[in-house]
Amino acid sequence: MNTKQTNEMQIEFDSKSENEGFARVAVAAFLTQLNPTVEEVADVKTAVSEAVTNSIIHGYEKKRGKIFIRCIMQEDEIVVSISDKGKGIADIKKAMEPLFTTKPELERSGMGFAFMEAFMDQVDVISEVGIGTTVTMKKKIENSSTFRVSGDELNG
Amino acid sequence: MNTKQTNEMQIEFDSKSENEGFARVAVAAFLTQLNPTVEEVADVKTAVSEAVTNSIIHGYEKKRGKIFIRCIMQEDEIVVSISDKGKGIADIKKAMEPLFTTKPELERSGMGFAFMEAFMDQVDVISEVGIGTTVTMKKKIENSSTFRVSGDELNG
Amino acid sequence: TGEVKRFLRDDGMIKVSRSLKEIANKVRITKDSLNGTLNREPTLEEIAQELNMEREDIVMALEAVGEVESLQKTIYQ
Ligand SMILES: Nc1ncnc2c1ncn2[C@@H]1O[C@H](COP(=O)(O)OP(=O)(O)O)[C@@H](O)[C@H]1O
Ligand SMILES: Nc1ncnc2c1ncn2[C@@H]1O[C@H](COP(=O)(O)OP(=O)(O)O)[C@@H](O)[C@H]1O
Ligand SMILES: [Mg+2]
Ligand SMILES: [Mg+2]
Repeated sequence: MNTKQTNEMQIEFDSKSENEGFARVAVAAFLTQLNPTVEEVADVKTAVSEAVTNSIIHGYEKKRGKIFIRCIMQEDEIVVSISDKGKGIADIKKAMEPLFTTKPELERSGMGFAFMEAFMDQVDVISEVGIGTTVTMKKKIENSSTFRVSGDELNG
Repeated sequence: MNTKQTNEMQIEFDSKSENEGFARVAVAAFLTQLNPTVEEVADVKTAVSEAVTNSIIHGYEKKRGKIFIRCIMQEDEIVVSISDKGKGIADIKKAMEPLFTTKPELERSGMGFAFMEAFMDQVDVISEVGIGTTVTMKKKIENSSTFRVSGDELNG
Repeated sequence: TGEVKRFLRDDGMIKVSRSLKEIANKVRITKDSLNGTLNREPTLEEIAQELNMEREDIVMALEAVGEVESLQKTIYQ
Protein backbone atom coordinates (compact mmCIF):
# COMPACT_ATOMS: atom_id res chain seq x y z
CA MET A 1 0.00 0.00 0.00
CA ASN A 2 1.35 3.39 -0.97
CA THR A 3 0.34 5.97 1.61
CA LYS A 4 2.37 8.79 0.08
CA GLN A 5 0.31 11.70 -1.04
CA THR A 6 1.22 12.90 -4.49
CA ASN A 7 -0.07 15.58 -6.78
CA GLU A 8 0.88 16.18 -10.36
CA MET A 9 0.51 18.71 -13.14
CA GLN A 10 1.82 19.27 -16.63
CA ILE A 11 2.04 22.38 -18.75
CA GLU A 12 2.78 22.79 -22.41
CA PHE A 13 3.33 26.17 -24.06
CA ASP A 14 4.86 27.98 -27.00
CA SER A 15 8.56 28.80 -26.77
CA LYS A 16 8.04 32.54 -26.67
CA SER A 17 9.83 34.69 -24.16
CA GLU A 18 6.48 36.20 -23.10
CA ASN A 19 5.63 32.82 -21.60
CA GLU A 20 8.52 32.76 -19.17
CA GLY A 21 6.56 34.69 -16.55
CA PHE A 22 3.54 32.45 -16.99
CA ALA A 23 5.63 29.29 -16.54
CA ARG A 24 7.39 30.60 -13.46
CA VAL A 25 4.17 31.68 -11.76
CA ALA A 26 2.29 28.49 -12.71
CA VAL A 27 4.94 26.34 -11.03
CA ALA A 28 5.02 28.68 -8.02
CA ALA A 29 1.23 28.53 -7.69
CA PHE A 30 1.35 24.74 -7.72
CA LEU A 31 4.15 24.76 -5.16
CA THR A 32 2.14 26.86 -2.66
CA GLN A 33 0.39 23.62 -1.68
CA LEU A 34 3.54 22.63 0.19
CA ASN A 35 3.37 25.84 2.21
CA PRO A 36 6.82 27.15 1.22
CA THR A 37 8.49 30.30 2.52
CA VAL A 38 8.74 33.40 0.33
CA GLU A 39 12.38 32.57 -0.22
CA GLU A 40 11.70 28.99 -1.27
CA VAL A 41 9.14 30.24 -3.80
CA ALA A 42 11.67 32.76 -5.13
CA ASP A 43 14.29 29.99 -5.45
CA VAL A 44 12.01 27.76 -7.50
CA LYS A 45 10.84 30.66 -9.67
CA THR A 46 14.44 31.60 -10.46
CA ALA A 47 15.37 28.04 -11.36
CA VAL A 48 12.30 27.59 -13.58
CA SER A 49 13.02 30.92 -15.29
CA GLU A 50 16.54 29.89 -16.12
CA ALA A 51 15.55 26.50 -17.51
CA VAL A 52 12.66 27.89 -19.57
CA THR A 53 14.83 30.70 -20.91
CA ASN A 54 17.44 28.13 -21.93
CA SER A 55 14.85 26.13 -23.87
CA ILE A 56 13.67 29.27 -25.67
CA ILE A 57 17.09 30.73 -26.43
CA HIS A 58 19.36 27.70 -26.81
CA GLY A 59 16.94 24.83 -27.45
CA TYR A 60 14.77 26.49 -30.07
CA GLU A 61 17.03 29.46 -30.80
CA LYS A 62 13.97 31.70 -30.79
CA LYS A 63 12.14 29.60 -33.40
CA ARG A 64 8.72 28.42 -32.33
CA GLY A 65 8.48 25.08 -30.56
CA LYS A 66 6.78 23.61 -27.51
CA ILE A 67 8.10 23.62 -23.97
CA PHE A 68 6.83 21.05 -21.46
CA ILE A 69 6.85 21.32 -17.71
CA ARG A 70 5.98 18.48 -15.41
CA CYS A 71 5.64 18.94 -11.66
CA ILE A 72 5.21 16.22 -9.09
CA MET A 73 4.85 16.81 -5.39
CA GLN A 74 5.52 13.94 -3.10
CA GLU A 75 5.31 14.59 0.59
CA ASP A 76 7.57 17.59 1.23
CA GLU A 77 9.41 17.58 -2.09
CA ILE A 78 8.73 19.14 -5.46
CA VAL A 79 10.18 17.71 -8.65
CA VAL A 80 10.08 19.98 -11.71
CA SER A 81 11.05 18.80 -15.18
CA ILE A 82 11.44 21.24 -18.05
CA SER A 83 11.76 19.76 -21.54
CA ASP A 84 12.17 20.95 -25.09
CA LYS A 85 12.50 19.21 -28.42
CA GLY A 86 15.17 21.62 -29.52
CA LYS A 87 18.74 21.24 -30.66
CA GLY A 88 20.11 19.47 -27.58
CA ILE A 89 23.44 19.76 -25.77
CA ALA A 90 26.56 18.01 -27.05
CA ASP A 91 28.62 18.14 -23.84
CA ILE A 92 26.37 18.38 -20.77
CA LYS A 93 29.19 18.44 -18.25
CA LYS A 94 30.80 21.41 -19.97
CA ALA A 95 27.45 23.18 -20.42
CA MET A 96 26.88 23.01 -16.68
CA GLU A 97 30.18 24.61 -15.75
CA PRO A 98 29.76 28.11 -14.33
CA LEU A 99 30.44 30.80 -16.93
CA PHE A 100 30.33 28.37 -19.85
CA THR A 101 28.06 29.70 -22.58
CA THR A 102 27.59 29.32 -26.30
CA LYS A 103 25.88 32.71 -26.46
CA PRO A 104 28.25 35.16 -24.76
CA GLU A 105 26.18 38.13 -25.91
CA LEU A 106 23.46 37.37 -23.35
CA GLU A 107 23.21 38.83 -19.87
CA ARG A 108 24.29 36.72 -16.90
CA SER A 109 26.21 34.63 -19.38
CA GLY A 110 26.88 31.07 -18.48
CA MET A 111 25.30 31.22 -15.02
CA GLY A 112 21.94 29.57 -15.72
CA PHE A 113 22.86 26.08 -14.58
CA ALA A 114 24.83 27.52 -11.67
CA PHE A 115 21.66 29.32 -10.55
CA MET A 116 19.57 26.19 -10.87
CA GLU A 117 22.08 24.25 -8.79
CA ALA A 118 22.29 27.00 -6.20
CA PHE A 119 18.54 27.33 -5.75
CA MET A 120 17.45 23.71 -6.00
CA ASP A 121 18.65 20.63 -4.09
CA GLN A 122 19.35 18.58 -7.19
CA VAL A 123 19.62 19.27 -10.93
CA ASP A 124 19.83 16.53 -13.57
CA VAL A 125 20.15 17.12 -17.29
CA ILE A 126 19.37 14.65 -20.04
CA SER A 127 19.99 15.80 -23.57
CA GLU A 128 20.59 14.50 -27.04
CA VAL A 129 21.71 16.55 -30.01
CA GLY A 130 18.84 16.99 -32.47
CA ILE A 131 16.33 15.45 -30.06
CA GLY A 132 16.03 17.84 -27.13
CA THR A 133 16.78 18.52 -23.49
CA THR A 134 15.14 17.72 -20.16
CA VAL A 135 16.22 19.43 -16.95
CA THR A 136 14.89 17.81 -13.78
CA MET A 137 15.17 19.69 -10.51
CA LYS A 138 14.19 18.74 -6.98
CA LYS A 139 13.69 20.74 -3.85
CA LYS A 140 12.59 19.84 -0.34
CA ILE A 141 10.35 22.39 1.34
CA GLU A 142 11.56 22.75 4.92
CA ASN A 143 8.49 23.53 6.95
CA SER A 144 6.14 21.89 4.57
CA SER A 145 2.74 21.24 6.04
CA THR A 146 2.64 18.58 3.33
CA PHE A 147 -0.63 18.97 1.57
CA ARG A 148 -3.21 21.47 2.55
CA VAL A 149 -6.47 20.05 3.71
CA SER A 150 -8.16 22.07 1.01
CA GLY A 151 -7.43 24.96 -1.30
CA ASP A 152 -10.07 27.08 0.36
CA GLU A 153 -7.67 29.22 2.33
CA LEU A 154 -6.67 30.70 -0.99
CA ASN A 155 -9.98 32.50 -0.89
CA GLY A 156 -9.40 33.55 2.74
CA MET B 1 -0.59 35.55 -44.89
CA ASN B 2 -1.81 35.32 -41.35
CA THR B 3 -0.66 38.32 -39.38
CA LYS B 4 -2.63 37.48 -36.24
CA GLN B 5 -0.48 36.92 -33.22
CA THR B 6 -1.49 33.91 -31.20
CA ASN B 7 -0.15 32.23 -28.12
CA GLU B 8 -1.20 28.95 -26.62
CA MET B 9 -0.80 26.84 -23.51
CA GLN B 10 -2.22 23.65 -22.06
CA ILE B 11 -2.36 22.36 -18.53
CA GLU B 12 -3.22 18.94 -17.19
CA PHE B 13 -3.67 18.20 -13.49
CA ASP B 14 -5.24 15.87 -10.96
CA SER B 15 -8.88 16.49 -10.07
CA LYS B 16 -8.17 17.52 -6.49
CA SER B 17 -9.71 20.59 -4.96
CA GLU B 18 -6.25 21.78 -3.90
CA ASN B 19 -5.52 22.32 -7.60
CA GLU B 20 -8.34 24.76 -8.17
CA GLY B 21 -6.20 27.67 -6.99
CA PHE B 22 -3.28 26.58 -9.14
CA ALA B 23 -5.47 26.30 -12.24
CA ARG B 24 -6.98 29.72 -11.75
CA VAL B 25 -3.61 31.43 -11.18
CA ALA B 26 -2.04 29.67 -14.15
CA VAL B 27 -4.76 30.93 -16.49
CA ALA B 28 -4.64 34.40 -14.93
CA ALA B 29 -0.85 34.54 -15.30
CA PHE B 30 -1.15 33.61 -18.97
CA LEU B 31 -3.88 36.20 -19.47
CA THR B 32 -1.63 39.00 -18.18
CA GLN B 33 -0.07 39.10 -21.66
CA LEU B 34 -3.24 40.82 -22.88
CA ASN B 35 -2.73 43.51 -20.25
CA PRO B 36 -6.12 43.21 -18.51
CA THR B 37 -7.37 45.20 -15.52
CA VAL B 38 -7.48 43.61 -12.07
CA GLU B 39 -11.26 43.24 -12.51
CA GLU B 40 -10.90 41.41 -15.81
CA VAL B 41 -8.40 39.06 -14.18
CA ALA B 42 -10.83 38.41 -11.33
CA ASP B 43 -13.64 37.67 -13.78
CA VAL B 44 -11.62 35.05 -15.63
CA LYS B 45 -10.40 33.53 -12.38
CA THR B 46 -13.93 33.17 -11.10
CA ALA B 47 -15.12 31.52 -14.31
CA VAL B 48 -12.16 29.11 -14.33
CA SER B 49 -12.77 28.27 -10.67
CA GLU B 50 -16.39 27.40 -11.33
CA ALA B 51 -15.61 25.20 -14.32
CA VAL B 52 -12.76 23.39 -12.57
CA THR B 53 -14.86 22.86 -9.45
CA ASN B 54 -17.61 21.38 -11.60
CA SER B 55 -15.17 18.91 -13.16
CA ILE B 56 -13.92 17.85 -9.72
CA ILE B 57 -17.30 17.62 -7.99
CA HIS B 58 -19.71 16.64 -10.75
CA GLY B 59 -17.46 15.22 -13.47
CA TYR B 60 -15.30 12.97 -11.32
CA GLU B 61 -17.44 13.08 -8.16
CA LYS B 62 -14.26 13.49 -6.13
CA LYS B 63 -12.64 10.38 -7.59
CA ARG B 64 -9.24 10.97 -9.10
CA GLY B 65 -9.11 11.88 -12.77
CA LYS B 66 -7.37 14.40 -15.00
CA ILE B 67 -8.55 17.90 -15.82
CA PHE B 68 -7.32 19.64 -18.97
CA ILE B 69 -7.18 23.35 -19.62
CA ARG B 70 -6.36 24.85 -22.98
CA CYS B 71 -5.86 28.58 -23.45
CA ILE B 72 -5.48 30.41 -26.70
CA MET B 73 -4.96 34.11 -27.04
CA GLN B 74 -5.70 35.71 -30.33
CA GLU B 75 -5.31 39.46 -30.62
CA ASP B 76 -7.38 40.91 -27.75
CA GLU B 77 -9.32 37.77 -26.87
CA ILE B 78 -8.68 34.81 -24.59
CA VAL B 79 -10.33 31.44 -25.18
CA VAL B 80 -10.23 29.01 -22.25
CA SER B 81 -11.40 25.39 -22.52
CA ILE B 82 -11.77 23.23 -19.44
CA SER B 83 -12.29 19.50 -20.01
CA ASP B 84 -12.78 16.37 -17.98
CA LYS B 85 -13.29 12.72 -18.86
CA GLY B 86 -15.91 12.35 -16.15
CA LYS B 87 -19.55 11.35 -16.12
CA GLY B 88 -20.86 13.97 -18.52
CA ILE B 89 -24.11 15.96 -18.57
CA ALA B 90 -27.36 14.44 -19.85
CA ASP B 91 -29.27 17.69 -20.41
CA ILE B 92 -26.90 20.60 -21.01
CA LYS B 93 -29.62 23.21 -21.42
CA LYS B 94 -31.17 22.32 -18.09
CA ALA B 95 -27.74 22.14 -16.38
CA MET B 96 -27.02 25.71 -17.48
CA GLU B 97 -30.24 27.15 -16.03
CA PRO B 98 -29.59 29.35 -13.01
CA LEU B 99 -30.26 27.50 -9.73
CA PHE B 100 -30.35 24.08 -11.39
CA THR B 101 -28.14 21.64 -9.51
CA THR B 102 -27.83 17.92 -9.01
CA LYS B 103 -25.99 18.48 -5.74
CA PRO B 104 -28.18 20.81 -3.67
CA GLU B 105 -26.02 20.33 -0.59
CA LEU B 106 -23.24 22.52 -2.03
CA GLU B 107 -22.76 26.22 -1.49
CA ARG B 108 -23.85 28.65 -4.23
CA SER B 109 -25.92 25.82 -5.60
CA GLY B 110 -26.75 25.87 -9.23
CA MET B 111 -25.05 29.19 -9.97
CA GLY B 112 -21.79 27.96 -11.52
CA PHE B 113 -22.80 28.29 -15.16
CA ALA B 114 -24.60 31.56 -14.40
CA PHE B 115 -21.34 32.93 -13.00
CA MET B 116 -19.38 31.77 -16.03
CA GLU B 117 -21.87 33.45 -18.33
CA ALA B 118 -21.87 36.63 -16.25
CA PHE B 119 -18.10 36.99 -16.20
CA MET B 120 -17.19 35.81 -19.69
CA ASP B 121 -18.45 37.00 -23.09
CA GLN B 122 -19.37 33.54 -24.31
CA VAL B 123 -19.75 30.07 -22.75
CA ASP B 124 -20.21 26.86 -24.77
CA VAL B 125 -20.64 23.40 -23.30
CA ILE B 126 -20.07 20.10 -25.06
CA SER B 127 -20.78 16.97 -23.06
CA GLU B 128 -21.57 13.32 -23.48
CA VAL B 129 -22.69 10.97 -20.72
CA GLY B 130 -19.91 8.56 -19.82
CA ILE B 131 -17.36 10.43 -21.97
CA GLY B 132 -16.86 13.82 -20.38
CA THR B 133 -17.44 17.54 -20.56
CA THR B 134 -15.72 20.51 -22.20
CA VAL B 135 -16.59 24.08 -21.28
CA THR B 136 -15.22 26.72 -23.66
CA MET B 137 -15.28 30.36 -22.61
CA LYS B 138 -14.22 33.52 -24.41
CA LYS B 139 -13.49 37.02 -23.21
CA LYS B 140 -12.29 40.16 -24.94
CA ILE B 141 -9.88 42.32 -22.97
CA GLU B 142 -10.89 45.95 -23.39
CA ASN B 143 -7.69 47.92 -23.21
CA SER B 144 -5.56 45.08 -24.43
CA SER B 145 -2.19 46.21 -25.68
CA THR B 146 -2.19 42.88 -27.49
CA PHE B 147 1.11 41.13 -26.96
CA ARG B 148 4.17 42.42 -25.23
CA VAL B 149 6.84 43.59 -27.62
CA SER B 150 9.43 41.28 -26.17
CA GLY B 151 10.10 39.27 -23.09
CA ASP B 152 13.49 40.86 -22.63
CA GLU B 153 12.12 43.29 -20.08
CA LEU B 154 11.67 40.20 -17.90
CA ASN B 155 15.35 40.23 -17.12
CA GLY B 156 15.34 43.92 -16.27
CA THR C 1 24.94 26.88 -1.67
CA GLY C 2 23.71 29.40 0.89
CA GLU C 3 26.74 31.52 0.10
CA VAL C 4 26.12 31.46 -3.63
CA LYS C 5 22.55 32.59 -3.07
CA ARG C 6 23.61 35.36 -0.75
CA PHE C 7 26.21 36.53 -3.24
CA LEU C 8 23.70 36.59 -6.09
CA ARG C 9 21.12 38.46 -4.03
CA ASP C 10 23.58 40.99 -2.60
CA ASP C 11 24.85 41.55 -6.09
CA GLY C 12 21.36 42.62 -7.08
CA MET C 13 21.20 39.90 -9.70
CA ILE C 14 18.19 38.43 -7.96
CA LYS C 15 15.45 40.64 -6.64
CA VAL C 16 14.77 39.99 -2.98
CA SER C 17 11.15 39.06 -2.83
CA ARG C 18 8.70 40.74 -0.55
CA SER C 19 5.89 38.84 1.09
CA LEU C 20 2.85 38.23 -1.05
CA LYS C 21 0.60 40.11 1.35
CA GLU C 22 2.90 43.10 1.32
CA ILE C 23 2.89 43.10 -2.48
CA ALA C 24 -0.87 42.67 -2.64
CA ASN C 25 -1.34 45.68 -0.37
CA LYS C 26 0.92 47.79 -2.56
CA VAL C 27 -0.98 46.62 -5.63
CA ARG C 28 -4.28 47.71 -4.10
CA ILE C 29 -2.99 51.12 -3.08
CA THR C 30 -1.40 51.69 -6.48
CA LYS C 31 -4.53 50.54 -8.28
CA ASP C 32 -6.70 52.96 -6.33
CA SER C 33 -4.39 55.90 -6.84
CA LEU C 34 -4.03 55.19 -10.58
CA ASN C 35 -7.79 54.85 -10.80
CA GLY C 36 -8.02 58.38 -9.41
CA THR C 37 -5.48 59.94 -11.76
CA LEU C 38 -6.52 58.02 -14.90
CA ASN C 39 -10.23 58.13 -14.19
CA ARG C 40 -10.53 54.48 -15.25
CA GLU C 41 -9.38 51.07 -14.10
CA PRO C 42 -5.62 50.81 -14.59
CA THR C 43 -4.26 47.89 -16.62
CA LEU C 44 -1.89 45.40 -15.01
CA GLU C 45 1.01 46.90 -16.94
CA GLU C 46 0.32 50.33 -15.48
CA ILE C 47 0.36 48.88 -11.96
CA ALA C 48 3.40 46.72 -12.75
CA GLN C 49 5.43 49.70 -13.97
CA GLU C 50 4.59 51.70 -10.88
CA LEU C 51 5.78 48.85 -8.63
CA ASN C 52 8.67 47.69 -10.81
CA MET C 53 7.23 44.18 -10.93
CA GLU C 54 6.11 41.68 -13.54
CA ARG C 55 2.41 41.39 -14.32
CA GLU C 56 2.42 37.66 -13.57
CA ASP C 57 3.81 38.20 -10.08
CA ILE C 58 1.09 40.74 -9.38
CA VAL C 59 -1.52 38.14 -10.27
CA MET C 60 0.08 35.68 -7.88
CA ALA C 61 0.15 38.20 -5.04
CA LEU C 62 -3.51 39.05 -5.56
CA GLU C 63 -4.40 35.37 -5.35
CA ALA C 64 -2.69 35.10 -1.99
CA VAL C 65 -5.01 37.63 -0.41
CA GLY C 66 -8.07 36.49 -2.32
CA GLU C 67 -9.81 39.03 -4.46
CA VAL C 68 -12.56 36.83 -5.89
CA GLU C 69 -15.28 39.00 -4.51
CA SER C 70 -16.46 40.64 -7.71
CA LEU C 71 -19.00 37.80 -7.75
CA GLN C 72 -21.39 39.12 -5.20
CA LYS C 73 -21.06 42.60 -6.65
CA THR C 74 -22.24 41.65 -10.11
CA ILE C 75 -24.72 38.90 -9.35
CA TYR C 76 -26.43 40.08 -6.23
CA GLN C 77 -26.50 43.84 -6.69
N1 LIG D 1 17.64 23.64 -23.37
C1 LIG D 1 18.85 23.76 -23.95
N2 LIG D 1 19.04 23.37 -25.24
C2 LIG D 1 20.26 23.49 -25.84
N3 LIG D 1 21.36 23.95 -25.20
C3 LIG D 1 21.25 24.35 -23.92
C4 LIG D 1 19.99 24.26 -23.23
N4 LIG D 1 20.20 24.71 -21.96
C5 LIG D 1 21.49 25.04 -21.88
N5 LIG D 1 22.15 24.83 -23.05
C6 LIG D 1 23.59 25.05 -23.31
O1 LIG D 1 24.27 25.18 -22.06
C7 LIG D 1 24.97 26.43 -21.99
C8 LIG D 1 25.00 26.95 -20.57
O2 LIG D 1 23.70 27.30 -20.12
P1 LIG D 1 23.55 28.35 -18.94
O3 LIG D 1 24.36 27.89 -17.78
O4 LIG D 1 22.09 28.58 -18.70
O5 LIG D 1 24.22 29.67 -19.51
P2 LIG D 1 23.70 30.67 -20.66
O6 LIG D 1 22.22 30.41 -20.87
O7 LIG D 1 23.96 32.03 -20.12
O8 LIG D 1 24.51 30.35 -21.89
C9 LIG D 1 24.25 27.31 -22.99
O9 LIG D 1 25.09 28.35 -23.47
C10 LIG D 1 23.87 26.33 -24.09
O10 LIG D 1 24.95 26.08 -24.95
N1 LIG E 1 -18.07 18.92 -15.58
C1 LIG E 1 -19.31 18.46 -15.30
N2 LIG E 1 -19.55 17.13 -15.33
C2 LIG E 1 -20.78 16.64 -15.06
N3 LIG E 1 -21.83 17.41 -14.71
C3 LIG E 1 -21.66 18.74 -14.65
C4 LIG E 1 -20.40 19.33 -14.93
N4 LIG E 1 -20.52 20.67 -14.79
C5 LIG E 1 -21.80 20.90 -14.45
N5 LIG E 1 -22.51 19.75 -14.35
C6 LIG E 1 -23.94 19.60 -14.01
O1 LIG E 1 -24.55 20.90 -14.17
C7 LIG E 1 -25.19 21.27 -12.96
C8 LIG E 1 -25.14 22.78 -12.79
O2 LIG E 1 -23.82 23.24 -12.61
P1 LIG E 1 -23.57 24.62 -11.87
O3 LIG E 1 -24.37 25.67 -12.57
O4 LIG E 1 -22.12 24.83 -11.76
O5 LIG E 1 -24.22 24.42 -10.42
P2 LIG E 1 -23.68 23.52 -9.19
O6 LIG E 1 -22.26 23.17 -9.45
O7 LIG E 1 -23.86 24.39 -7.98
O8 LIG E 1 -24.57 22.29 -9.16
C9 LIG E 1 -24.48 20.50 -11.87
O9 LIG E 1 -25.28 20.32 -10.72
C10 LIG E 1 -24.18 19.17 -12.58
O10 LIG E 1 -25.29 18.34 -12.58
MG1 LIG F 1 20.82 30.18 -19.45
MG1 LIG G 1 -20.79 24.45 -10.07
